[in-house]
Amino acid sequence: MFADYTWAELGSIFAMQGFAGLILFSVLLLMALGLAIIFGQMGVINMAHGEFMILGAYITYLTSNLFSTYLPDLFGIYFFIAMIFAFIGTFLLGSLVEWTLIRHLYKRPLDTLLATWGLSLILQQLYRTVFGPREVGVTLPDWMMGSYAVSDSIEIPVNGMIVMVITLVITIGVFLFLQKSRRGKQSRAVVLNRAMAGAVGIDTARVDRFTFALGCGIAGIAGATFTMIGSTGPTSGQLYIVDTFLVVVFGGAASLLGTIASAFSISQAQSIMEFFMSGSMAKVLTLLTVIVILMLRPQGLFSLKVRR
Amino acid sequence: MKKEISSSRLGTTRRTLLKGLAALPAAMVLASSSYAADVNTTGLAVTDDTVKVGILHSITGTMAISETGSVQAEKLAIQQINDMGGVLGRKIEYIQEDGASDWPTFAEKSKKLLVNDKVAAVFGCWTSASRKAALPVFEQYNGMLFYPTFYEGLEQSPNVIYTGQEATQQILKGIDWAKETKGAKKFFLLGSDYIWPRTSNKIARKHIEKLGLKVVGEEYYPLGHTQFNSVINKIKLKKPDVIFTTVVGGSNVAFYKQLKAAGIDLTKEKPLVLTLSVTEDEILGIGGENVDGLYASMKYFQSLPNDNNKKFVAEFKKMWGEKSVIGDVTQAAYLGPWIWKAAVEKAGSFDVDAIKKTLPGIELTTAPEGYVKVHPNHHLWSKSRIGHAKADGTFDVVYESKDLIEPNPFPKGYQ
Amino acid sequence: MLQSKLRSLTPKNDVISFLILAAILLVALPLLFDIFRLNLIGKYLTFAFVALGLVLSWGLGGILSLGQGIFFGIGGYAMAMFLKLEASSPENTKIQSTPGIPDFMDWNQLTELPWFWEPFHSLGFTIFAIFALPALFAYIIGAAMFKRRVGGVYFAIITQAIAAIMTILVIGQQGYTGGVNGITDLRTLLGWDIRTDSAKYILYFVNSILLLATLVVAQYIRKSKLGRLLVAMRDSEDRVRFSGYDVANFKIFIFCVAGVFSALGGAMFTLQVGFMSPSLIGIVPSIEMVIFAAVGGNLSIFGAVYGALIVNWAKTILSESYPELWLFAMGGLFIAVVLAFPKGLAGIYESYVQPLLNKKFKSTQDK
Amino acid sequence: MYQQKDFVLTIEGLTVSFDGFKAVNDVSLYIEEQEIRVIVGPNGAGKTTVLDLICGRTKATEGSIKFKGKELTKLKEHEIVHAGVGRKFQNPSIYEDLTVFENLELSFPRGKKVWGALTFSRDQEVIDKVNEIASMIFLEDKLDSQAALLSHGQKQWLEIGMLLIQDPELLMLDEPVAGMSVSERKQTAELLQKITKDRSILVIEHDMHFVEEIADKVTVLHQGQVLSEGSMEKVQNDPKVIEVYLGH
Repeated sequence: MFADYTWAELGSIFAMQGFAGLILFSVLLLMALGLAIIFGQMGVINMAHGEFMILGAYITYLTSNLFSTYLPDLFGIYFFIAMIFAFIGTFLLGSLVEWTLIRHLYKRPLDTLLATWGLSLILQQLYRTVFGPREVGVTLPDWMMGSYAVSDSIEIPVNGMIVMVITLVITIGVFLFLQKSRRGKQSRAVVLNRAMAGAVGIDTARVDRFTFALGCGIAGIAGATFTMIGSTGPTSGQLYIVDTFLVVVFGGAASLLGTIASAFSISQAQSIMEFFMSGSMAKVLTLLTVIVILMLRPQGLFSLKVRR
Repeated sequence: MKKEISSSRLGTTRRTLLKGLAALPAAMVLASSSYAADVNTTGLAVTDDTVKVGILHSITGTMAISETGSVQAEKLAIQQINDMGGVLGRKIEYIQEDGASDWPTFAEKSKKLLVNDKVAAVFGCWTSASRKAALPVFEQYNGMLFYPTFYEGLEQSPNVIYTGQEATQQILKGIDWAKETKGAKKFFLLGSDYIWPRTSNKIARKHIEKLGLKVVGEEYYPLGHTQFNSVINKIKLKKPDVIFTTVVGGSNVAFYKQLKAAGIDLTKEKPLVLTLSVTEDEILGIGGENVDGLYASMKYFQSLPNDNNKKFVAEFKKMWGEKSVIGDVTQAAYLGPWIWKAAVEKAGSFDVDAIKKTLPGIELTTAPEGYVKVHPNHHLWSKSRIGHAKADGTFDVVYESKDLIEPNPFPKGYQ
Repeated sequence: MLQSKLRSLTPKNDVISFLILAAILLVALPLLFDIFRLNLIGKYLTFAFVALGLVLSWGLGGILSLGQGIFFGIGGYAMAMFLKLEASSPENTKIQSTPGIPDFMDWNQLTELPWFWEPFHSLGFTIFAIFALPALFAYIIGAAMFKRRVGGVYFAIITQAIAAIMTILVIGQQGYTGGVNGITDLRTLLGWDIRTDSAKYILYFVNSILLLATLVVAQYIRKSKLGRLLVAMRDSEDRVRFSGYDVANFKIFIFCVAGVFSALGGAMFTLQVGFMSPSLIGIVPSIEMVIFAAVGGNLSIFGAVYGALIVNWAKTILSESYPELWLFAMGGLFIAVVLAFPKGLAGIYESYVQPLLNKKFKSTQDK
Repeated sequence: MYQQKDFVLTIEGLTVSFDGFKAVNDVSLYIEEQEIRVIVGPNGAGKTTVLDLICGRTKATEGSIKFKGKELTKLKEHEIVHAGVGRKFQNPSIYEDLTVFENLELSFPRGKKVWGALTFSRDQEVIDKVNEIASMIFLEDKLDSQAALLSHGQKQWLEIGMLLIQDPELLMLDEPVAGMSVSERKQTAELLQKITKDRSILVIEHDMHFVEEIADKVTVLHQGQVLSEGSMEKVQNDPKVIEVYLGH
């Protein structure tokens, strides 16, 4: 298939394809980060994760309307403010959901699965009622939608760069938060030993709420980011859920490093296969490979071998 | 007794009943209207001043995005018909059911509309899958379905009127145009992975090869797929003159945004992107700025300059708001009630068997798309048009076939 | 907790519940409803097969599969393939370029029947396949997962992913499967037109009787030592293992049983509805099937049947009158069942209705 | 020095490491027929891990475990049970949702395969055996009550009873008297003496009085290694043991 091309052409195509793989990696990782916190740290299966993402996207949509109506001069940078709003909005909804629903269900992971599925149906219908059944078009500043020409034949999409940068920042943020900050240490302590954490004076209920809300907030940021590459509609969130869970599970639920490795290997596998076969088959083969590996190594890519 | 063994037996009892009830008030109603029993020998839900029809689309689920416009158009047509005095002097009352984007539900609701509600006609279905599911129900209970979507063809049921274009009507002229006007030689076919894109691309490929041109790639992605960077790279590698796309739904949003971000500026037409599946409706979700310069091949665009259309667009916006837009399917859905009205009035009867006889040859001169005519194969004669998308989300019509194109759902040589 | 449940269902009670259900399915519903509604009820009942399987695997065994649609699909497609071949006789399909193969294959340029379709010319093989294929598939999934002690949440997510893969595959391979449209326009079973009203009556009764038989099998399994073992595994899997049981084998077995039940439901679905499509095997229908069992009470065999009936009935009624409310109601139902009624209808029945009934029943018996 | 056939259980060079940490390091143990052996040691000494290794719950990194000449390290858990090893867990691990009768019945050595469990019937043999064991573990009048309702001590007995009904040749008990009252301890000690007639018993216990009462021989584990072994008296006077227990 490559006979008709010069080496230079091939080189630039492969460079761009490698970059496409990196973008996919960032997308998967960003989707999975919030879930990795909620599922990995708390053991809660949040099937409404996609709907939280879409809430972030809708908030971005509303913010863009706000700016184009009232602050047209600042439209070029509205996106970053929208991301903050998206985080706050989903964080608040996350706290509310934790308080009304999730906190009754710790230690019953399969029940959190059913309840959050119910929640996702309700949110979908809510979006449909508020924003209408159609997808909404989120207008982005022009500078974000262009591409940057590295050479004559290599063009790097700007939105892909932005996704990668946001993912990098959020990942480092989450990592530092969990490892360094007081809140993060508390949250890890609660995960490791709830009773003991409670005994040494950590308000476990508050830590739980904060952790869950944080996961939702990150989903909101992811949703805002994906307005650059995907669609925003009441049911768009459902598209993400299987991929997201597979990334987290494949990585070994409790390990942030695992999530990163897993997002990386899945994205590379998929984008390489997509290049050589049809998109549908690439998707099937990728999912299948992940499942087969999970069957051989159920604990995921990264997990500590521990004394049971 | 509630139990019904067969529809025909019920029909008889119902008819006698209706005759008796209808006799008195009927004498006092419009002189033009005939007795309910005379225009309705099969027990349809027709009284002396009303007739019931069904509207069957997805209000919920993933397809609600696409089907909303059709519902609005059908309601508008029904209201306009009622304002003009109805059909055979009877006001149309519609019963709306939700197909919920779930194909068995379409079959179930079709049966409900035909068997329980006894509607005289149903305007509905959108995806091929929903139509395929509902079709046996319409054939079994002898109902009449007006189906608005452009679709893959390969079907011809006496119980369906296809008001959208079948694949050859939409594709062949589009490719001819790309060759003649744009000098296109190499095509890249891209679609969502299901029957309509696959069939469309099959027809397109045959036609491209017949014209002595070349297909340099053919790719399918699962419905709802949102990552197109790899295929965009493949496209760059193959350097086609035309990307011929049949991607549908939310995937479109992702595709055009990523295409733009990858530096493929549609206005430069290198390559040119020709779609069968992006109407004004879809552009709302994609964002006009992302499809500026896109070409679409279909029979209707909101910007068609004729008077019928101007009036239609104005009334549609009056009913559903200034911001609403009208796509190809929406217009086709609007035709449904009008064609049905014309057929009923020509037959002087609501009976499905009667309108089956009068439907072929029915003409509408008032259609927003211009003149249309029902072919004996139950599809419409219609024109082929190419629209050129602008950043404001509307299309400029850059090409219009001189004559009406004959519908050909089983195209010889393209299968 | 479960104990009280096991106690309360003494054999006598079981027989009475069984007779009541049989009377409802075989007498009351056919008398109350016309064939249109009855056919719908028959459709709902096909989901009760799945729910029964889930009661065994999830309720008793603690194995939550979010991919039961896969098995429903296997059964449904097997039946649909047989019926489609019968509907595609060379006379019926003479306008095709290759007569004698299903229409969708012809549209996809297939010129001969794929090899794996061939055996489905035989009804005997089809029925065998409806039992054997889901069992085999469940065995493969189960053996891979349970032997390695994958369970709970992981199992749920992996089965869900498998359901997603199946859907993409079926849709993508449309020349062989009918794609997104599914296999439609099924007409006759060994020459007997299944679309007529009388056939629908007969199919409804066949379906109900098959369901009752399945229910008896489920009840037998539950009452057997194997049923008690499953409960024991949920309490303390290690204890069971160190009492000399190969835990994985028992889980595989019950997962296979649940799979076969679902496939039966799928086959009956195809017969009654007249087509099969990928929209019934994906993630969403699979989760809905779980909710049928949850609403009925995931420990209650009878609850499964009532749960499937009631949720579907509510869905139909609500979506006829208030389409916008339907998702709110369904979502609320999920949350309510989990938060307020973890034992579902069966729990409500046990705590409120049964005491009342017991009283009444005694007084009538006294007369 | 030792003749292998004299021993029911022969453990040699047993080592297991978790990510480099050696929880059990080169442990050798020899247990005779009808012996009651008690393993003692401070927390984290690897006592429970040794039991886990024997019954197959954890796989050994190195070393061998021979039971009546059969290598156990390669067998699966249920195969080890069938070979004749029974194990009680630290926290009483019983089926709370089932009755005492059903708890015992499930351990009855018949119908252990899927098909057997499906066709299992509660015949007189089962009932007799369950009654016999129930009276042995002081629960004969609790047969119909739900296991969740038993006291902590009774749950411990029930779990021992569930092992007895399998009639194992080696019985491993992890802290059998934890949470028991004084009188219950006494009864348990009697019970152990009674059942050792047909089998060997390996016990982990912290309660030194109880250990003194039942042990034929004591093994002291410390940081995954055998620190001392012998009669209770000998071990108690071993300066290394005193150092570990009292030194800090």
